[in-house]
Amino acid sequence: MIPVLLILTFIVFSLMYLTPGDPALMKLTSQGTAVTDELLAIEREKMGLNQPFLVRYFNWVLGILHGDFGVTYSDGQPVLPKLLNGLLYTTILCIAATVFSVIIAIPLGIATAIKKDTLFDNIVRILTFTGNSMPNFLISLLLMYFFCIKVKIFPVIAKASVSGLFLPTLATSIPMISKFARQTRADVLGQLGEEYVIGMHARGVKERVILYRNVLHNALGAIITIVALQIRTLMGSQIVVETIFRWPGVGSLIMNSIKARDFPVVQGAVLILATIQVLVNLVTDLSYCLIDHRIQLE
Amino acid sequence: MKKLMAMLLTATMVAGLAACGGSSTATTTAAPAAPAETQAAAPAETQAAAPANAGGIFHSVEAFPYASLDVHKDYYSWHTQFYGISETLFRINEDLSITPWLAESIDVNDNVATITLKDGVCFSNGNALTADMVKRNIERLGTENSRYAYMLDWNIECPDDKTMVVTTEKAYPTLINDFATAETGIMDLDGTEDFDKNPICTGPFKVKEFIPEGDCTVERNDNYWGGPVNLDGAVFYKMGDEESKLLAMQNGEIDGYVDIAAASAEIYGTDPDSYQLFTVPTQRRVYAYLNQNQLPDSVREAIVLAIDREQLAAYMNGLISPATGAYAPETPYGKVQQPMWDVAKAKEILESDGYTMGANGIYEKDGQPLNLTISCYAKRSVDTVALLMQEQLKAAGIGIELKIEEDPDGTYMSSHDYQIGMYVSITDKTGDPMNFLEGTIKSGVYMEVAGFGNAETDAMIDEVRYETDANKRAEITNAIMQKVYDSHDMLFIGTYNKNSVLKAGAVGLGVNNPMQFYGIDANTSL
Amino acid sequence: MDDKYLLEINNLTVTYGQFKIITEVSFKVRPGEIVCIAGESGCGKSTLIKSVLGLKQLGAQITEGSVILDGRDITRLGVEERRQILGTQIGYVPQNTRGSFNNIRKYDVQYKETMNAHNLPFIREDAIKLFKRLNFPDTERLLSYEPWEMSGGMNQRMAIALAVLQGPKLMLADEATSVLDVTSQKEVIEELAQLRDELGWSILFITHNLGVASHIADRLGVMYAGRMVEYGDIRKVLDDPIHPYTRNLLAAIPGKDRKMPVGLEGRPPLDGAEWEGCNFVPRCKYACEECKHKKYSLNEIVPGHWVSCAEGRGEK
Amino acid sequence: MSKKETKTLSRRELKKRQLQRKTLILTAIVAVLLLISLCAPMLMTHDPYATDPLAMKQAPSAAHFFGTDYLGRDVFSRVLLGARTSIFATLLLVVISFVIGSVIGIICGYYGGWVDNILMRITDILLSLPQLVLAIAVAGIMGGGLRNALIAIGVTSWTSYARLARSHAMRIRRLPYINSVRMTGCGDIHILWKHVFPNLIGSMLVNATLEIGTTMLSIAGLSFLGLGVVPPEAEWGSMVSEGRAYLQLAPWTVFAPALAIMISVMIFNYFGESVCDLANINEV
Repeated sequence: MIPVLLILTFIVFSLMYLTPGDPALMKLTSQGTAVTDELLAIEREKMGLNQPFLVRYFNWVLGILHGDFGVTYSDGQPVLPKLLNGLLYTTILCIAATVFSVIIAIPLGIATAIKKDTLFDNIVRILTFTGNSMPNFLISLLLMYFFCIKVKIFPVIAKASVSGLFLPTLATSIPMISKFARQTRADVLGQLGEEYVIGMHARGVKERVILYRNVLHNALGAIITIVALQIRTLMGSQIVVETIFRWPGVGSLIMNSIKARDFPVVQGAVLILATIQVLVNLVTDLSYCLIDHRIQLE
Repeated sequence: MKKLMAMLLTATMVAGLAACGGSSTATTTAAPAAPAETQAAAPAETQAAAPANAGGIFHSVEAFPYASLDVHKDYYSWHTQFYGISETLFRINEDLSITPWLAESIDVNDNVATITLKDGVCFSNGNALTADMVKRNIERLGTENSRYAYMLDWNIECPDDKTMVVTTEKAYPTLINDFATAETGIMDLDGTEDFDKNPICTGPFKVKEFIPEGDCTVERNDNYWGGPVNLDGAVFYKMGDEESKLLAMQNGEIDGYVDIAAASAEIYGTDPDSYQLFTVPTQRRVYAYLNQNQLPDSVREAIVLAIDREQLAAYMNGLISPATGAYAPETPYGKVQQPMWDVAKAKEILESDGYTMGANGIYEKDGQPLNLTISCYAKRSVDTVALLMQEQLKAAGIGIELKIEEDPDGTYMSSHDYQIGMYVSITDKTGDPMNFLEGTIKSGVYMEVAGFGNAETDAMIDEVRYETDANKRAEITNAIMQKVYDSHDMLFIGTYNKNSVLKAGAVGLGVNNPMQFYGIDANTSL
Repeated sequence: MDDKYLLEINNLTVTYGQFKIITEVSFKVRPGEIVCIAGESGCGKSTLIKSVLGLKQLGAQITEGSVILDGRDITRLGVEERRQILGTQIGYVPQNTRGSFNNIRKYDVQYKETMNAHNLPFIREDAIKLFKRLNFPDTERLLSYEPWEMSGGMNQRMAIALAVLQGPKLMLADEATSVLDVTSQKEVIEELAQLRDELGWSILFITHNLGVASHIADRLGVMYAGRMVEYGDIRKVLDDPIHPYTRNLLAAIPGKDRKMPVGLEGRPPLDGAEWEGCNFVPRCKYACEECKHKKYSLNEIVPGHWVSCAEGRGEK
Repeated sequence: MSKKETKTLSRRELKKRQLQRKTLILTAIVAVLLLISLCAPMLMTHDPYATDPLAMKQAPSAAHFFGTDYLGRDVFSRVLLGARTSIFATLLLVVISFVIGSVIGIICGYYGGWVDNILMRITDILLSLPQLVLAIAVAGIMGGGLRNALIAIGVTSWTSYARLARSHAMRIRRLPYINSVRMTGCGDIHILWKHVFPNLIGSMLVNATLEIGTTMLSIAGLSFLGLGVVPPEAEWGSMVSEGRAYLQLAPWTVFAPALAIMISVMIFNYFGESVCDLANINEV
């Protein structure tokens, strides 16, 4: 677990280092005004950019071990609180979107699997393609246009409250619902072909029980994998939704610091996101065993 | 020498003598002899000041709110002043004239400047503004902000509460401009507990609630020295996305905002009775460097002649207006401009230099087709400008390929490895040419990437630096620019406009002021 | 309808898609009686069972005739009504040993599920007592295992045990022992016989293995290409087969007299059920012109012994 | 097929015949789609790069089937031209990551042990790497353009297939008949290819065909930052993000490419599903 995080942060550190663009220069010219070499030198000194590459990396790692994520280049504020505050909101949105998608997509997937190749199945199929091939900024804007302008339930300028959570969750969920529904349908179809389904029917077991407690249970393995994979893309693709719906998540902070080559913020963010990712992977592997005891705990 | 350079550059970054041409009354520059005119007490917002409807909360947006409101740090003052919290000794008006604000007047005598403060100016917590407090503010700015470290070398004394005497090493013509920059906003250093969240300043509004990198709410400063404040308060929502601003405006949730995108401007334009559109050219210009070391002179000259700026700007519907020089032709130092669009002449020049028209409409010389690359980047629609240039240059027989970089400074601006390099920067900040001359024309400076720099122009630039007579400064600047244009090292394309929108009936928000850091004030109304 | 029969199949015709699989099959099963249906694969015996079960998913549809269970016509039941009788009235043991239970969920959860489906209480002790009675191994912890941990035979026996708890009257065994090795086969068959004696089940046992049939069945039906060609008491049909196909089938049992039997050339016609006349004509020694048009009918030549054709009776 | 002929087929044969016909039709449709994108230059009504100040943001009309965009370029021709870059680039990327991902996933799922551990740790690292950092680094080091954008996306996109394949492989490895097949002396390769792969192809294909849409959109995300496609080159994803600002003024500039993406995803998905149904039929 730890080596993974270390290797990852080293890769990111070297990637950022290799990328052209000098953070000091970017900060000083952020308003487009000219800058002298002295100023650049002072700023570089302040940012510690003059130290050799490895020294800077080890200083950063040492800092992390003491729980000190360092200070951002852009405004000298400590990195950790900034990240954690944003991360809290992003995680809330992620969980809300995932739960919302799962609640809608799983039954949809099962229904389309049962009613295979009927009109309902084709309509859902077309909807999922639409949901899946529209960029999230288009979905967000259309949702905002509908809910805030046409139907006026929500204000365009949302507050970071529960009501402000609804639209971003919906916008994030639409592509996810498409993915989950398709995946559930494919896996449930696979399971429906199994003999035991008929065996259970022959025993008079209720349809609902067969579907949700058995067919779905067996198909859960692949579905959980897809859900876990979505969590990763979620962390990355939140930026657009968060910006449009003013959700104070960490997405825009990460995006801007990558563009401004704000190393400490990017490193800190990657470390935290990676830890979450590895935990999520661990949980999914564990869940495989819970579902299918044949898979021993490797 | 280095320290001097730093001092000159940062000074000009904001400096700008008020010698704007015929537009405003002959407000003299800070010529040593005549002291600047004293303006009326209230800040001279040239709009009709009578507020249509009093009171109310003004809702606007801020795309990239900073993490703190500390006036002296980084560029935070651009927001504190926009939010009507902080004020500076002098103020830059819409016609780039500089008039006293907190100060009463300034009297410059060679390298000694005596500034007297207005009477009755006080902070929002009631404490009176004293010359000593101004001095301490300047010192704090020098220590907190590396761009103003040169101010620490000034010798400032305060003989009494109302006057401050600033002595500089040598004559410093742009002192008044320095004191007109937002960074020199004045804070009550004793009365402020939290500089980041609630700086106590002299402005018409004070901070009610501030979320770092989030929304900022200000309320009326009841004991504002400059008379009655019309608005009850204002809210600046954090909104990074252009389309959401448009929807919020259409939904009536915000009353106006600045820097609107071209597309939004078009939409607002279709509904004149509910939206007021404002366009004012700023000092930010988009231009192309033509690399002297990689392109022969004839090709560079042909490129300059091949660009039709009118048609190009037509595509940008209001974002950019055509510019044929580093400075606006109205400015005294902008008299010299680049030649106008003339494709025939461009082809003539190429043909006279041995280029023959190839099969696919591209010129060739000894077998080599004239295929060049434009290096550009995706911010401020620079890539769209490059795209349109590609079209026009192809019509002139020059094949073009686009090379998009994620960030210019890290790539072709530092490596100088480009043929045509697009760039955007502020040329004559606050009406003074120095900023561009020293930032881009002087040899060896960061933005001097086209190989133009030579000793002769450097000497002329130094001359401009210390010349206090505005007309003389303009004359030398024109001569310099003539040399730049003759070298065909740079192709000026357009000036960015500051497009703003206000709800019908609303007034203010600094929509006519080219500067970015003038927003709401006592007269702003809904 | 006299109610002394538990199951009556009258003139049953079943189609799959647009193909007729079995036609005009009729026979009756008394309570407590084990009826075996034998025949080559593809003769429609599994379809017969599936039509009795009547599950839509199986695809077989009854177009004519009726299935009467304990006096009640269950040919065209609503889904919910059918669900109620499946399990509590009709038990089912599939051919595929992994076909009864979900492979990766514990037995007791699946038992509980099934019992709750009919709001029957699930008491572990009763189940364990039953396991002991049916001399299952390791009865105490049996319920906590999962099907994949058990052998095929054990799975079948667990399925039968679960059926016992549900208390059906009729058990349908669709080649329940075909895939098993001989020992498990014996266990399953003895278990069924024991349950028939104790609980008075009637069992409709489908097999292609006449050895198994002779051991357990009271009556034997022989099907060919979708038709019941011979039906009667097991002893009568085995000792004195009348229909040419049955005689040939019995001759095909190896090992009775050490001599490799004479096989029957060709294969039953897939669409045999659609023919008007006798569909054994292509392979029947005694086939004549008239056979092709003779209307199929099953008639009782000897009491308790029905045949559709008595040609060449007595010959070996 | 006449009624007589169908009689002789068994039920499963018939269903398989139907599926084969369906797959054939869908392969034809996919071929047509690829053909259109290949010979787009012939079908184009206008020069996709020619800007025209007079015809900016015109509604769809006889002259311009899909109207014109904010620079007066014909959207219809750009969608056609964009088809080539979008479909082939994305298809290439999805197929490559699908193959790499499935192979690694199967190996991890099937063998387990230290092989699984190492490969999975590598996928964890790549999964946690923010795509944006990678994209900017690749663009910075190797320059912008579609090829490098695809590389940036490709480096991490195979990991999702790997994890999915792994979860399936772990399930399939436990199937009873796998042991029996192994008992008959088949080598692992044979088992993997003949039994494990066909079993998980179904679910994977469904995911892969969906990824086509997502990949196109991630190219759009990169173009939005100036990393992906170099204008004026037409690519559906970047056309959608370019048209974003003009959603109210000229919605067709956004909906035309978005529709194109949707239709191609739908075609590939139908195709993917019918192939997987066919694969399941053979296996069951």
